[in-house]
Amino acid sequence: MYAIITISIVAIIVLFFGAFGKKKMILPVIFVGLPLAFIVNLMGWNQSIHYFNEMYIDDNFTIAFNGLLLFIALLIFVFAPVYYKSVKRPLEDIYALILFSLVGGLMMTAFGNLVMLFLGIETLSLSLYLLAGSKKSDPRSNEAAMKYFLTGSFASGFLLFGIALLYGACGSFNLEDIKLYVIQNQANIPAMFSIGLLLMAVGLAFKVGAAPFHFWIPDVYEGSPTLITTYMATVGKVAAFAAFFRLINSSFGDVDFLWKTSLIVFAVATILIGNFAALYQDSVKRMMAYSGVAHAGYMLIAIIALKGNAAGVLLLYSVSYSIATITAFAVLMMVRKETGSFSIKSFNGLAKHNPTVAFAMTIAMLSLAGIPPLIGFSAKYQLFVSAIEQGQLPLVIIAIVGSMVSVYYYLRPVVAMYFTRSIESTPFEAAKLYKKQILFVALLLIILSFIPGLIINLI
Amino acid sequence: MFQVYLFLFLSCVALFSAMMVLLSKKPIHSVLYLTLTFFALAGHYILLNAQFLAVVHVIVYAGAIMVLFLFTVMLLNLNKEGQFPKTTLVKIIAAIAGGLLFVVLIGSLKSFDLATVSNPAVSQIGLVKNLGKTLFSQYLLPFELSSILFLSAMVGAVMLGKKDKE
Amino acid sequence: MIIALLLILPLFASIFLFTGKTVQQSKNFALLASLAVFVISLVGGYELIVAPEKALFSNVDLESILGVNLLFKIDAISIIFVILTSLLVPIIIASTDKKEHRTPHFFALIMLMQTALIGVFAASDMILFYIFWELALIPIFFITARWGGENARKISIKFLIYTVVGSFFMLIAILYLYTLTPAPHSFSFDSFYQLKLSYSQQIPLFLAFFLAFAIKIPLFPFHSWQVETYNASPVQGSMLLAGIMLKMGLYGIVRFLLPLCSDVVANGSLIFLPLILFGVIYGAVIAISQPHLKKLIAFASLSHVGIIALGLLSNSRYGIEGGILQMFSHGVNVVGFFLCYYMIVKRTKTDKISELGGIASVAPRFATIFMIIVLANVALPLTNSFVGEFLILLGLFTYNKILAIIAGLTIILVAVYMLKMYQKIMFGEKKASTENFTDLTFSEIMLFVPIIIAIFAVGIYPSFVLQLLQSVVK
Amino acid sequence: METTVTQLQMIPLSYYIIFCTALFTIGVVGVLVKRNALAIFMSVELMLNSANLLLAAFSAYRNDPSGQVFVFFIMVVAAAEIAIGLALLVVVYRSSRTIDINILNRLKW
Amino acid sequence: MVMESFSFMQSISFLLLLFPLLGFLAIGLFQKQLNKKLSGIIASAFVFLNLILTFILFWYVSTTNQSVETNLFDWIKFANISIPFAITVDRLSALMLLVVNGVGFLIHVYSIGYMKGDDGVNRFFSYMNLFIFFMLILVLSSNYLMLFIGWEGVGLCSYLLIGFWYKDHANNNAAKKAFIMNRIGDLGFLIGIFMMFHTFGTLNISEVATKVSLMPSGSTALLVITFGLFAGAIGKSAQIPLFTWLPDAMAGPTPVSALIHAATMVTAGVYLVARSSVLFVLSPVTMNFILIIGIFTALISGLIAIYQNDIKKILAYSTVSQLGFMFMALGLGSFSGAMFHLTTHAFFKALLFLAAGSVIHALNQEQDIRKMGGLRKKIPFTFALFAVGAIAISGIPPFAGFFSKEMILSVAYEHGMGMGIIATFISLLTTVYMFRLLFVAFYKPESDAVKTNHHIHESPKVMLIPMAVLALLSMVAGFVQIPALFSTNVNVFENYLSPIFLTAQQLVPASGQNLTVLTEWLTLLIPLTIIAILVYMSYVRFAKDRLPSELSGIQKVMANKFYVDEIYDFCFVKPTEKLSLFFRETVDQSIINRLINSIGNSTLYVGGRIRLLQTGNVGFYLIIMVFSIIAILFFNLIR
Repeated sequence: MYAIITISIVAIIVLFFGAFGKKKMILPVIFVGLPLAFIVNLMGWNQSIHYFNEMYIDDNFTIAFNGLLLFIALLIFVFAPVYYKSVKRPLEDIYALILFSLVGGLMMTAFGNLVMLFLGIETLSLSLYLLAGSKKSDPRSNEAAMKYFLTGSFASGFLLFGIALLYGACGSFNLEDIKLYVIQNQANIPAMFSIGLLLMAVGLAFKVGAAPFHFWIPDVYEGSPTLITTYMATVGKVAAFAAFFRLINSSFGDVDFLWKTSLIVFAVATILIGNFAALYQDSVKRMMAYSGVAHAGYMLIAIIALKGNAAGVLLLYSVSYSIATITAFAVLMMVRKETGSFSIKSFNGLAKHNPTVAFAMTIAMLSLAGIPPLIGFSAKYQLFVSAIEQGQLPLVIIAIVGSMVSVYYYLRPVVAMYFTRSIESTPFEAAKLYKKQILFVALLLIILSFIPGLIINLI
Repeated sequence: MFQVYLFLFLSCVALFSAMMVLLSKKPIHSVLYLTLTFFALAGHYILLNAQFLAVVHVIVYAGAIMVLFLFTVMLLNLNKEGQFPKTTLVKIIAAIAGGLLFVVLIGSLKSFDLATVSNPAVSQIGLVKNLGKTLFSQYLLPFELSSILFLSAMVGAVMLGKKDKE
Repeated sequence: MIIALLLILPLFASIFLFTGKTVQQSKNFALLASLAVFVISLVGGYELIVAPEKALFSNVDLESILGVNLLFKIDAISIIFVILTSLLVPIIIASTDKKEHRTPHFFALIMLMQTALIGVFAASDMILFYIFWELALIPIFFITARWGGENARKISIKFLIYTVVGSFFMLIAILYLYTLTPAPHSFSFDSFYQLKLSYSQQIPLFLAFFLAFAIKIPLFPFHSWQVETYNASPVQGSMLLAGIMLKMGLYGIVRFLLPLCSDVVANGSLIFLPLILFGVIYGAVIAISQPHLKKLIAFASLSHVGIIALGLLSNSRYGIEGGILQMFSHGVNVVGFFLCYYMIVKRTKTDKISELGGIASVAPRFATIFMIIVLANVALPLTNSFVGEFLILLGLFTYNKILAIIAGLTIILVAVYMLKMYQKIMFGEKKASTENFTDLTFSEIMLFVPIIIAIFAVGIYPSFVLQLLQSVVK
Repeated sequence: METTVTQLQMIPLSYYIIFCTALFTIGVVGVLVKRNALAIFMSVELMLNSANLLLAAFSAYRNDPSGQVFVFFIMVVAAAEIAIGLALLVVVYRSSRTIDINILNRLKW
Repeated sequence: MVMESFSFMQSISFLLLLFPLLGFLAIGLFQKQLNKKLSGIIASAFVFLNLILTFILFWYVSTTNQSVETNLFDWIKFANISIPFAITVDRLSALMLLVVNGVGFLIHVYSIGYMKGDDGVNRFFSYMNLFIFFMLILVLSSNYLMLFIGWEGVGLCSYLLIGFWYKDHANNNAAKKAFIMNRIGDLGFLIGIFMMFHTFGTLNISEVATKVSLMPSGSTALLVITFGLFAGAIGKSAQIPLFTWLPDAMAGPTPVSALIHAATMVTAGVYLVARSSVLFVLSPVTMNFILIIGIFTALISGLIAIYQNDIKKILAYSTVSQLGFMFMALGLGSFSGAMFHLTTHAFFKALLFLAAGSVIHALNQEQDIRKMGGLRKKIPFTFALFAVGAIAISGIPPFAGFFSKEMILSVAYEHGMGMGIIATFISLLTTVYMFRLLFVAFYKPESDAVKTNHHIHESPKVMLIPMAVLALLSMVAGFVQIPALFSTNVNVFENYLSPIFLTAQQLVPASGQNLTVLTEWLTLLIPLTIIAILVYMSYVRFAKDRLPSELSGIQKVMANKFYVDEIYDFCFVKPTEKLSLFFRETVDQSIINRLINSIGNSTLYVGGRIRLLQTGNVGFYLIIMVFSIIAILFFNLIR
C-alpha cells in the first residue's frame, strides 16, 4: 500500500522536476524512490493487512510480486539513461508514465475487489499505450501504440462485460464475497456466472498475451521503443499474471471445471504458437516478443495448477523470465545502438569484441530455453512438477515439446555471437558502465539460479 | 406497463442509433448517432432510478467524449464519405461473428433465474446521496487512485500532443 | 567428502580457468586439477573395493534453497564411470597441442564438462541427474562450435537440439515417475526403485527413457548427429563425446531402464533388440567403405555402443556386467583411437584414408601403439574389449541364440574395417602427405601410456571390475 | 424525481440483459467491420456502455450501490481512454495522413 | 591376483609361458636399441629354454601319466561364471609342446640366417616369440576361453608376420585375408563356447569332458557345440570353405610359413578337435561332416597343388591337403592317427618349407619353379634335404610320412573299402605334386634365370643345420608307431596318447571290420607301387622337359584354384562393399539424415506458417479474438 503511495509521489515529483527543467534531478529521485518503495513494500511482510474494505490486500503474495515489479522497474531505469542518451529533453513524461503504470501494476497484484483490478489494469494499460507510442517520430512506434490501444480497449470491453455478468450473478465485486457465493452455489452455478468468469479470463488472457489473444504482442513489442518493450514484457506481464493468479486463486479455485479447460487450451495454443512462430524470426526483438508469448503459456500452467506451491512457482517463473528478458533486451538495446538493426545478423561476432555482453546474452538465452542448471530450468521444472501433481501430464508434455522447439531459436543469437564472424567489423564499443550493468544483471541471473527454492518458499 | 413501453422505446432508439453508428458513411453522422444512443441510455439510467449515473453519463459522454470526437473529426478533417470500405467478406464474417456472439450469449444467459435476484419495489440506491456514501467510504481507494489514471492520461496526452523540439 | 571433492574441484578449476590469461598456464593448471580428481576418484574406488556392499554417499538437504536435493551416491557402477571420466579428462587435456590456438576458456569448458559428467554419474536424485545431464551439453556445444571444423556451427546446433530433444523425453519420464511415487513425492532414485510399476505404466516410461537414451548413445536410427558432430568437433571434443558422454546414455539404461522397466525389457526385447542389432551391423558395414578416418571412428563407435546396449538389454547378468565393463573399455579405446587420429592429422593435415599410407615405415613407435589400439577395438583376447564383448555376446546368447549369432558377425566386420583402415594408413609406400611424418615424441607417447595400461589391465585382469559390480548388478 | 419511477422495476431483468447483449454485440460488430479508427473507438464506447447499463441494472435490481459505483469508475476510465485514443489517433494521422487501420501493417509476421 | 605357491612342475609350466613373453617384450620394447644380430639369438635362446622345460615336462607326463595343472589367476569370475587363467600339461599338450618348441626352436635358429640383413629383424623375432607365447597358451589352456585367447593370439601373430613386409599391399591383403577368414571361424568357435557354457555351465575342458560323457549321443546342443568348434578349426586349419587364405599367407617370410602355416598354428584345428574328442564322438553328424570336409579339402587342394608354379604355393596347398587328410582321420575317429600325422607333418613340412626358403634365398627371392631347374647341382645340400622332405611327405617307407599315413589309411580301410580307396587316392596326390615340384625345380634343365645368375649359393650353416635336424626327424620319427602288419609291439605313439582318447574310444562303437592280412598287404603294396610309377612318370615328364605352356580346360580350372577366390569375391566381398556404399550413401545420407533434417525443417516450416497468422492487420486479430471467444462460450454452453 505504501509502495503505491511512494511511487505516486515519486512520479509527481518527477513531473515537477520535468516541468521546471531540472533534468539532472529526475533519475536520482527515481533511484531513491524505487528502493524506498521496495523497502516500504517489505514492511507488511507476514502481516496480511487488508486496506480500505478489502480493496487492497497486502499479503505475502502481494509483497513478493510487488517487490519483483519494483525491482524490475529499477533495473529498467538503470538502463534508461543510456537508452535515452541522445534525447536532450528531460523525459519526465516518459519516466512518470512508467511510474504511473507501475502503480497500476502494484494495484493489480494486490486487488481485493474487481474495481481495483479494473482500475489497475487500465492504469497500467493506458500508460503502456502511451509509452508504446512515445517515439512519436517513428511510424512503427505509432503503429504499435495504435494497435495496442485498439486491441486493448476491445479486450477491456469484454473484461468489463464479464465483470458485469459476474456481478449480476453474485452481487458483489469483492473477491471474498464471490468466493462465498461460489462455495454456496457450487452445485448450480448459473451460466451468467460462468460466462462472466470466462469473459474476464479472456480479458486477462489478453493482458498476459495468451493465445489466441496474443496477436498484439509481437507487433507492439517490436514497434515500441526497446526500453518500453522491456518494461511491457516484464512488468506488464508479471503484473497481469499476478492479477490473473490472484483472481482465480482467491475466488474461483473451487469451480475449476469452469475455467480449467479453457485455460489449458489457451496454454497449449500459447506455448505452441509462441515457440513455433519464434523459429522463423529474423529480428531478435520480434523473436523475444514471441518468446514472451511462449513464456506466457508456461506461466498459465502455474495458474492451471493453482494448488500447492503454484504461487511460489509463478513467482519463481516470473523472476526467471523477467530478469533473463531484461538481460536480453539490454543487450539488444546495445546491439541496436551499435549496428542500427535488431536483425540476428547484427549479433555476429559479438563475443569477440565484447565477451562480457555475449556471456550475459548467452546466460539469458540458455535460461529462457530452460537449460539446467540456470534458473530458467528450475522455474520450468518446478512448474511442471506442480502441474503434474494436479494431474496435468499431457499439458506438461506439450509444454516440454514447446521447450524443445524453443532451444533452436534461443540458440541462434548465441551461435551468431560466438561462431559467426561479423561481416563489417562493428566494434561494439558500448559504454563501460553499460556493460557492467548488463553483466550485473546476468550475474544476478546466475546467483538466482542457486536459490530457486528460496524464491518459491517466499509465498 | 408504461415503463415497459418506455423501456422498449428507449431500447429501440438505442439499438437503431447504434446500428446507424455502424452504417453511417460519414464519421460525423456516426458521432451524432452515437450521441443519440447515449441519450437513450441516459433514459435507461433514469428508468432504473439511477439519476446520478444518468447525469454523469450525459456529462461525460455527451458532454466530454462526444465533443472530443467531434473535435477530432473537425481537426483532422475526416468528414469524407465512403472512406475505406471493408470488403464484403469481412462484413459477412463480422456479421456472422456478431450473430454468433449474440446467440451464444443469449443462449447462455436466458436461463438466468430472476427469482434469485431480489426485486425491491423501489430502488433508492441510485440516488446521489447513497452513491456518494458508498463512493467515499467503501470505494475511497479506487476513487483516489483513479486520479493517478487521469494524471497519466493527461501527461500522456500532453506528451503525444506537443511538438518535440528536436 | 570424496563426492564433494570430485564435484567441487573441477568446478572451481573451471571457474578459475575462465579468468585464465595464458594458454600454457591454463593447460597446466587444468591438467593438475584433473589429475587431482583422478587421484580422488581412485581413492573412492579403493573405498568401494574394500567395502563393495556400501556406497559413497552424500546428502545435503538444500531443497528449500536450491529447489533440488543434493543427493549423491557413488556405488560400484558409478565409480567405474567416475574413474573413466577422471582417467580420460587428463589425457584429453594433455593432448591439446600448442599450435591449435586454444584459449583458457577451452580448458575451463573441459573442466566444466568434467564436473557435469561426474555429477551425472554420482547423482542419486533424478532432477540432479537431469541437471548435470543437460549441463554436460553446454561445454561440449561451445567446444564443438567454437573450435570445430567445417560447418561446426550448424552441426553443433543440430547436435544440441537433437540431444536436448532427446533428454526432454527423459524429463517427461522423470516427471511421470515422480507422480507415481507415493506422497510426499520424491525424485530420489531410491524412491523410484521402490515403485512397483505395472506393465502398462512401464511401457510409456520405457519408450520415453529409451528414446532419450537412444539419442544420446546413439542407437541406430538416431545416430545422425553423432557422425557429423564427431567430424566437426575438435578432437578433444570428439574424445569427450565418444569417450565419456555416450556413456551417459548407457549409464541411464543401467540406472533406469533395467530396474524400472524390467518387465518391458524382459518381454519386449525381441522388438527392440533386433533394431539395435541392425544398427550394430549397419555401423560396422558403413565403416568398411568410409573414406574419412574420423567418420570411420564414428561409425565404429556406433557399432560398438550398439553392442553394449544389446548386452545391457539382454536380460542377463553376463550381458549387463559385460556391458558395463565394455563401456569402460570402449571409453578408453575410442579415446585412444581419436588420439591416434589426432597424431595423424596433426602431422599430415588430412584424415582422408586414401591420402595416407606408409606411416609404419617412418614411425614404428606410432605404428605399434596404433596397432595395439586397433587390436583393442577388434576385441582381441587379452585386450580390454574382449572380455566385455564376450560376456555381452554370452548374455545375448543365453537370451536368444539367433540374435547372438548375428551380433557375432560384427567381430568379423570389425576386423574387416579396422584392418583395412590400418593397412591403408600405416602400410604400403609413403605418400606425399606422409613423406615427412615424424614418430611420436616422448610427451605424445606418455599420452598413450595410461590408455595402453588400461587396455591390458582390463584385458588381463577384468575380475577386478566384475567383482566390484557383483554386489550391485542384480 | 424520487417518486416518478417507483414502479419501474416491473420491467423484467432479462430485458436488460438482452438489450445490453444486443448493444454489446453491435459494438463488437462495429469494431470488426469498421476500418476507420474513429468509428472503432465509437464502437468500443458502445461496448463499454452496454456493460455500464448492465451493471446499473443489476445494481438497481439487487439494491446494491457498488454496481453503480463501478459504472462511475468505468465512465472515468472511458473518458481517459478516449482522450488517449484520440491523442494517439492524431499522432498516427500526423505521420501517415490517414486513420485507416488497415494501413497499420508495417509490423507483421 | 592369487599366486599360490607352485610345485616344481607347475613352475615349469608357468615358465613355459613366461619365457617367450619375456622374449617378445625384451625384443619388442627395445627394437630400436637392440643389435640386429642379437635379437635372433635372444629369441632362440628363450625358445631353447622352453624346449628344455618341455623335455622335463614331457618326461614327467609320459612317465607318471599325471597332468600338471596350474591356476595362475581368476580371469573372469562373477556370479556363476568362473574362468580362471589356468594351464594344464597332459600328454596331448606335452606332445604339442614338443612340436611347437622343437620345430619352433629350429625355425628360430634358421631364421637367424634367413632374416639376416632385413631391416625389421628385431620386429620379426619379437613377433616370433609372441607367436610361441600364444601357441603355448593355445596348447596349454585348461579351458576353452583361454584356448580361444591363444587361438586368436596366434591368428594375430600370423597376421603380423604375413604382412611383415608391409610396404607391399599384396602382403597386407594376404595378412588381412588370413585374419578375417580366421575370424569367421572364430565366430563359430565363440558360438560353440557360448553353447557349451549354456549347456554345461563351465568351459573347463576336463569338466566339459566329464559332463558330456554322461550325455546321450547326437543331441542338438552337442551338434551346435561341435559344429561351432569345428568352424573354428576350419578357419584356423584352412579347410573348405575357408582355405584360400593359407596359400596367400605365403606372402610372409618363409620361416613363418614353415612355423605358423605348416607346422604349428594351422594344425591347431586338429589339436582342438582331438582335444574335444569326447564332444565330437558323441556327435556323429559332426564327425561325418568333418570327414567330408577333410576329404574334399584334401582332394581339391591336392588337385590345385598339381598345377601351381609357385614353390611356396605348392607347399601351401600341400599343407591344406595334409590338414584335410588329418581331418579325415579325425572324422574317422582316429584321433591318435591325426595327431601322429600332425607330428610327422610338422617335421617334414617344416623341412620342406625351410628348404624351399633356402632355395628362394639362393635365387634371390625367386619363387616360380618354372624359372628354376638344375638346382641339384648348384645347391646339393638343400636338394638333399628337400628330397628327404618330399619322400617323407609322399609316404615312402621308411620315412616318417609313411607310418603316419599308414596309420590313417588302415583306419580308413577298416571303415570301408571305398573310404580306404579315397584316402589312398588323396595320399597319392601328394606324390604327384611333390615330385613334380622336386623334378622341375632341381632336375629340369636350367632356366635362363638360373643360368645367368651367378650368385646362386648354398645357404649358411645356421640355416642348414636346423634343416638337417628336421630331415633326421622326418626320417626316423615314424618308427615310434609301426603298422601292426610289421610289428604289433611298436605303437609307442598310440599308447602314449591312449589315456587322452580313452573316453572317446570307449564311447564310440567299434565300427569297422578287421581286415584280413592279405588285404592289408594289398592296401600297403598297391599304393607303394603306384607311388613308384608316379615318381617315374614325373621324372620322365618334368625332369627332362619344360612345362607345357597351354593348359586344358579342367587343368586351367585347377591351376586357377577352382576360382574360389573369385567366387568369394563375387559372393561376399563385393556385396559387402556395395552394401556398405548403399548404407553410407543412400540409407544414412538420403534417408535417415534427410528424415531427421526434415523433422527440423518441417518444424521450421510450421513456424514459418504460424508466423503468417500474424498478418499485421488489426482487424484480423480482432476477428480471431471474437471467434475464439465465441468458441469458448459455445463450449461452455454445451458442456
